[in-house]
Amino acid sequence: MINIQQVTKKYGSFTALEGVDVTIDRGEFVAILGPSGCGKTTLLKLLAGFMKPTDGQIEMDGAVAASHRRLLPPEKRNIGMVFQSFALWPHMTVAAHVEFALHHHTNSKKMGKKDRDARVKDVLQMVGLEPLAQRYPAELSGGQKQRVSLARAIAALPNVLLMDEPLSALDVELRMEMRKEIQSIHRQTNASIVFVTHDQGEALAMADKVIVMNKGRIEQIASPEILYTQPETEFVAQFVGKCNLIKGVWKDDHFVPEKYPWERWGDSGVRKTLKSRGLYPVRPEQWKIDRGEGNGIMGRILFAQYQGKEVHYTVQVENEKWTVHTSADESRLQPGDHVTLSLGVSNKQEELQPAISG
Amino acid sequence: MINIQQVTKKYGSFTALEGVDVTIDRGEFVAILGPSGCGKTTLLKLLAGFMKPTDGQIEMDGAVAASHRRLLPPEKRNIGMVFQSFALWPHMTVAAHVEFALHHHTNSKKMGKKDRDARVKDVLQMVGLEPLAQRYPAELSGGQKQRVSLARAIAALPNVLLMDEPLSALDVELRMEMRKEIQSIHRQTNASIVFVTHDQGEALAMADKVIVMNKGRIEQIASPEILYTQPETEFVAQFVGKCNLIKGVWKDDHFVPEKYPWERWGDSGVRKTLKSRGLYPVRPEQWKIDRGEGNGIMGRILFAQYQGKEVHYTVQVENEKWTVHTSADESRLQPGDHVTLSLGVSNKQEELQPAISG
Amino acid sequence: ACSGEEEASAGDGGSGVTGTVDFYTSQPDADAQALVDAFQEKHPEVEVEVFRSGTEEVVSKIQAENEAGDIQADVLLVADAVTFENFKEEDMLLSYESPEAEAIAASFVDPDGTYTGTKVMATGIVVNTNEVDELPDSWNILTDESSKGKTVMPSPLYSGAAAYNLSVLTRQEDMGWEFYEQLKANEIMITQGNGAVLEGVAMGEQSYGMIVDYLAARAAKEGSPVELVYPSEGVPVITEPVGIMKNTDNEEASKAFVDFILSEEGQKLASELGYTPIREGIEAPEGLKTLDEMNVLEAETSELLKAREADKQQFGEVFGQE
Amino acid sequence: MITNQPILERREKAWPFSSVSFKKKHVYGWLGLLFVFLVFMLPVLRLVWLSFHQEGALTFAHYTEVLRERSTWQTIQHTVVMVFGSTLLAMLLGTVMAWIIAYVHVSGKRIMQLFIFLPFIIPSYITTLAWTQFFSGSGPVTALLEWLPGQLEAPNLYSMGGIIFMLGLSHYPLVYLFTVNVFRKIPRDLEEAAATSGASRKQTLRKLVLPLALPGIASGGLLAFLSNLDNFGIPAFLGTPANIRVLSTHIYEQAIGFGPTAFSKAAVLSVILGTIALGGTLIQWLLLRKSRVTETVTSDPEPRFFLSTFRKRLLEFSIWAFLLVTGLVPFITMAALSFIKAYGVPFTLENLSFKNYAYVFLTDSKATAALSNSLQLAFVTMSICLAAGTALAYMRYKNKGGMSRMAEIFITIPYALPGTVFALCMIFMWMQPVPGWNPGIYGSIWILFIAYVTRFLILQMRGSYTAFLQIDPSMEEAARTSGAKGWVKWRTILLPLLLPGLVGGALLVFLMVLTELTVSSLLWSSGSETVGVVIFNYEQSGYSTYSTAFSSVIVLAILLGGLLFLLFSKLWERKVLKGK
Ligand SMILES: Nc1ncnc2c1ncn2[C@@H]1O[C@H](COP(=O)(O)OP(=O)(O)OP(=O)(O)O)[C@@H](O)[C@H]1O
Ligand SMILES: Nc1ncnc2c1ncn2[C@@H]1O[C@H](COP(=O)(O)OP(=O)(O)OP(=O)(O)O)[C@@H](O)[C@H]1O
Ligand SMILES: [Mg+2]
Ligand SMILES: [Mg+2]
Repeated sequence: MINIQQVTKKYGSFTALEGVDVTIDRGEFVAILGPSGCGKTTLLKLLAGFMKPTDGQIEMDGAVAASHRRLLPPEKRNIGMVFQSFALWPHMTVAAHVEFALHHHTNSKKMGKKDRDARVKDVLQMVGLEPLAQRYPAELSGGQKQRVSLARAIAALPNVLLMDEPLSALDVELRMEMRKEIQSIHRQTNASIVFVTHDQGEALAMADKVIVMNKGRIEQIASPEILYTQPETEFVAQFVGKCNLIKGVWKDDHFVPEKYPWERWGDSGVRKTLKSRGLYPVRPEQWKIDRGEGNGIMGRILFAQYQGKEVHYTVQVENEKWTVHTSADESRLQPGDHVTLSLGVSNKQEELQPAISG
Repeated sequence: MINIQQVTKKYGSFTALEGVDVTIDRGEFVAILGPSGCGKTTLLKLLAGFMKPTDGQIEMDGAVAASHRRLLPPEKRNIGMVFQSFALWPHMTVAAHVEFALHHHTNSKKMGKKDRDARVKDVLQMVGLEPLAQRYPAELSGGQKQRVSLARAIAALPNVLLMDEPLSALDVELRMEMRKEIQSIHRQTNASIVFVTHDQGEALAMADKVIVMNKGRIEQIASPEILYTQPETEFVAQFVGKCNLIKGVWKDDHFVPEKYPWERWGDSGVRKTLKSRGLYPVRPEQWKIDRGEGNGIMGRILFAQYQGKEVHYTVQVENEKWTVHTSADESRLQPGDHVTLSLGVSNKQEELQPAISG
Repeated sequence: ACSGEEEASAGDGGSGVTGTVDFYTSQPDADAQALVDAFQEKHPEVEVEVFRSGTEEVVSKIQAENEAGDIQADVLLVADAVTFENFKEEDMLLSYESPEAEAIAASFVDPDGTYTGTKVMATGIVVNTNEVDELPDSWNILTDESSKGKTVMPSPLYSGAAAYNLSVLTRQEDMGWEFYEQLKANEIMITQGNGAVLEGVAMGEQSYGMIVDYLAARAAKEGSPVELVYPSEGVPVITEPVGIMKNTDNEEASKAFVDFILSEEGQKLASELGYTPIREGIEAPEGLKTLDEMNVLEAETSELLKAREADKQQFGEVFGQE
Repeated sequence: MITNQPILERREKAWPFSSVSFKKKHVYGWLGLLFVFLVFMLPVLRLVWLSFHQEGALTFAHYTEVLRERSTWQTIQHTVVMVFGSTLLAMLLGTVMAWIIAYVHVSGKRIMQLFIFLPFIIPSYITTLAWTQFFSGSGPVTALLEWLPGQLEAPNLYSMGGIIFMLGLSHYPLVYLFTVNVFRKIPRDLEEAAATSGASRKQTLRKLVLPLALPGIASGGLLAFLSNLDNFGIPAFLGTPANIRVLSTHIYEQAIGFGPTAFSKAAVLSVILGTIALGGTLIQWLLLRKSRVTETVTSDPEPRFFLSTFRKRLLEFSIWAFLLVTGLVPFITMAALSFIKAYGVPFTLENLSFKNYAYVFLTDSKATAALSNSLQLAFVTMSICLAAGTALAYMRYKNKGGMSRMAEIFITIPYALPGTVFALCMIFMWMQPVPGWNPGIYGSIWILFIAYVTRFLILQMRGSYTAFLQIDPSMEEAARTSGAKGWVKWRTILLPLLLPGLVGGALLVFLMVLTELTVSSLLWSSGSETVGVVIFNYEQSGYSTYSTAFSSVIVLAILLGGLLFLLFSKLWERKVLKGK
């Protein structure tokens, strides 16, 4: 179990982390999600033991592993790490990287030569690098390098696996593959995994628990579903669900948008924090969009992005920009088109639910 | 206009590109899409002029820019480039990076000091780095670095903008923002943009034309919609649309799956190449999935990944694994559940279309 | 001297002296080695440890050892008497009147017995025989218009012997400081040491050089196109004296060593090695004059010691820094 | 992908005594500093103390006396001009050479690299001799100039210009050695980024490549600076005739003076010289303060600059001409002298003989003994320095605090002092390390080991430090998260990455010890004579033909060693880096 207590980290006068509190249980799969520069890598480095926190402390298995005065070095922590910058050793082949970790990691030190070779082969196969086993890092593409970094980290089956955007350089196909590998490693070894990502799809898909960070602070810690459907803060609503936050007034169990007082929207599990600020989160796919002016909220298409099965529109509504996702099968709109928005079917369903369940 | 003719590039004995032919028109926005290690970066480097092709030639504006004997150096090509590895200069601040490009690039050489400063400010604001203008690269997070690389490349408004996964380290929010910036730069300057990515969503959303590569060869060049709906090869079908390729027999305008001969599937625009190989591509969202055994194709859930508004299932059907996407609103299935698959509604619509239009 | 514990037990060896002697010298290595070998043949029980370096280095080393608290040297043999005067003044030398010194001219023996000359080294003129047909016989050739820019001398700032010569020559009535001023005017080249003077003249870079005699004679013997001239006005002479340090821890052996150097046998060895012996009645080697054949220029040693710093300073001024 | 010093500064907190409590860490730090102080500074402090000391009392009298003399100021002025001039020249030559070797596509680089070291390993008196002959009235330059139209005169080497020229030529290999690897490690894509930004090759060089190579240039420059400052041979040889005195020669003149104040005066001058050395170190720090270094990719031996065939040939020709003139000509001069029977005889067949060689290697037992002594000394000193210097460099790299800077200054000073003065300091210190107790170090070969390590450690430390600056901290972090600690981490990750840089420093230490002269000439004792001592003694007794024979053999041996080293490094690249 890892216990991060009130950890603050400053770089000079810049505060990269502030008062972070997290508990990671043994075997838990935790994703750290947040925008660029929010302190994800910093938190991971503190977990790895590369630096001391400026304040607060980190406990591992009951003992203090780091405070501003003492630090348990990384090699004593039984961890594995995938680096955002890969950190490959230029003088070693792909196979040697994996072999190295097996050779030195506490978990696999006593492995025989033969077992080790077999394991190297297994791991490389798992990440699809077997044919490149004898290449040097300089001869690899970006994604291949990332997979070497991954293979090295998982080889020895460490108790805690720290991953700093381990899939960012991979294509979707391969990323799916790797996600599954990581999940099955997780199941096999019961290691705690801390997985840094800026891709909320990844976080939602893989983790037991997602930590959403912003500007060095934690915004919300919750399971993926809660996070997506019941964001606690405006930031989470926007970042995770890409919600449009509509201003208005909460009356009992329903919401009246400020500018469209004729509408009545039901409570789909909106959290108190948002309610108290008079906000209603609408996810892009909850909108129904109709061409032309009609009965509802009127706006104009600003951008349209084709996404294969969906089209993403940015709609200018008075002086705000809302995001709307529609299926690609529906008739296509062009920038400049006038449209009418209303809360779509899936929302209407939800509109009913609370009335029944709550 | 850029004309790539039969270009081959070898690293030692390894062929990274083979017989590549591409034409890029002035002002065109081209995306290069492909899995890790397929040669995207290599192609971009050839376009930039960092190395000579092993064979074939590259013409730019009618003149030979590169062949295996001559090479127009990058600084004479009026280009801008975003590097996959960022390639920031450790001894320069963020602002100095942008300033450097403005100072030296042919397009902005003669800019006065004042204009230049204003432009630096503009560009940094555009990528959201203004507050970090005086930082050095070592003091930036991964995503911030990538934005510096982007700012530097676009600052001088080059004629050709080469981007090697310029958004891979950014969170979705910021990525959307940046996509819009790049698109608006594209509109403003009418620069040709070559955009390398491994994210098909990005390629489909932004490009006029997508080049799909695999193992150093070009698989298909087409507009996003054609690519998605009418893949030319198995690889494209799988990589771009994540299609499940079902084996069977084409009879006139419909398809009979080999193992489910009672089914009849209409032609939704399947290309000849696939038809001739007896394949029918089914995209994950085209499946309808029902709990329990029923009337259709039977299988068992292997993995389930929650994705917010969707859930992605991997379904074991006999000895194949198929991918199925469903809305998160539908009732949730667990790994191990037995299910029945059938071609869903959206497919049925398409089933009709060819009958009308074709 | 480190192993001096044995020194007291002057006993069972054939000659009666034992132990180790630390011998600090500025003689050429080979010469010092020959001397030590010959001595050890006679006194096999005595171990002589040689430290050889330039006079200046040897002096500095002893000074530094003194500063650090313990002088290691037992016997000292360096270029000139002035150096010994200095040590004598600091009361670092042992007074020992060697029985062998009787055969040596009194002017080369310190009246207090702290040091005794061991050989005679005159400074003369070396001439390149390829460049010069007519051998000069006077110091004046160095100041003569005809040799302008073709002369060379060692620097008194680096070489103790040259400093001695400087002091002696400037104290001669018909030479004095004008002589050096004229040398300067005649664009004389100044090198670090005598070796470089020989090289310069032998290679023909210069035609005349002020040089210690044995170097020139030896080079001539080996075939270099040079010849040594003893100017008729007289030559300054240094004697490479030998002395014993006061805090020696092997007095017996040190004395035996000094005796040997001054003995007939030791002096013959010096002659064989190519030096003019200081002991009367022993032949000078080929090409060199014996003591009585040369006209020695002299000056009061104790006065030279006091004047040396001032002389060097004045030399510096005459040849002024650029 | 980039790192810099501030980032290290932050990680330092964890290092090097990470698992020890805060207080203890400080204790260890202070103990280490104390040790460095005792070994490196204390000997020098004895000297400083002398400068304040007269007849048992503290006094500034020596300072006032020395500083009142006009000649002191003139000497200081000369010294400053000489040192800065020659350091600039060395930096220019070293950087240009390193850039060409690292970047430009020319053939025969490996052999060139070997020849670059020649001026450094040939004893400087030989080089000077060769050059003075080269430029003398009867030399080839004059002949050439006479043949050319116009009233051209050969430049006079016996001048400040000559001294600067000779020092620059002798010490540019230092700058080269430290810079060439740094050039090779500049990631190619940084330059590509500049090119796509529209910068021309020249602009890229000026604004990107040179600033990034600064750690190497500054390190090498500092060593060249110190070497120029303490050099005695060249200013003595060339300055004496021209009456130019610089601190190193002036100190020598003072130290050999008699009278009770001679040492004190020399001490005062040494303190002044030490101050100038500190100034150089400060300038270097200032230069490095702003520099930021790139992450290691491995060093990239592939050329990045291709020339047309004609230009390539022209460049190769010029480089070889330069290398031959600076390296081979002195070597041939020396070798030629060594075969001649006597000075001044014409260089004809009947005047040639092996007599000098026969004497040196057959008759005189000292020479071979000295060779074996020096080799031993060089190997052992090199090994000690390699370990200690790298350890110190590591601490300096991990811990940018005042303490490590202090330590750096302490170990710099012994290298900056003129050899004679330094040797005196060693006597002060080691004859009786504790007053009244003489452990017999002085008077045995041990004093030479100690002296060499004390004097040359800085060379290794700079070399190792420059190598460390080229390594991204994540390399080490990755090793540690993989479970590698302590020695394993060093052996498997750090050392292989550092190797080229370490070898450079070690090579320098080895060569320096092998040919060391001034320190040894005061500290050797019978049985521990070194190569330098033997050469010095031959030289002083007027047997320069012997010394040329001996030196020729040594230089040849070093060249052969160099060839072996080339082979080794080729193998290393093949094996470890797969010779891309
Ligand atoms: N050495 C440093 N000095 C000063 N500021 C720093 C330093 N390193 C990081 N920062 C700042 O700390 C903040 C957090 O950095 P961190 O690397 O943890 O971000 P991140 O969440 O990993 O972002 P990304 O997704 O872009 O990698 C950033 O704003 C960054 O600019
Ligand atoms: N210097 C090199 N030597 C040998 N092989 C190389 C070298 N550089 C790249 N390769 C190989 O060439 C292939 C194409 O590399 P490239 O960098 O173009 O891939 P990419 O499409 O950009 O991949 P990614 O999305 O992972 O960055 C890869 O298989 C890679 O291993
Ligand atoms: Mg990060
Ligand atoms: Mg790539």
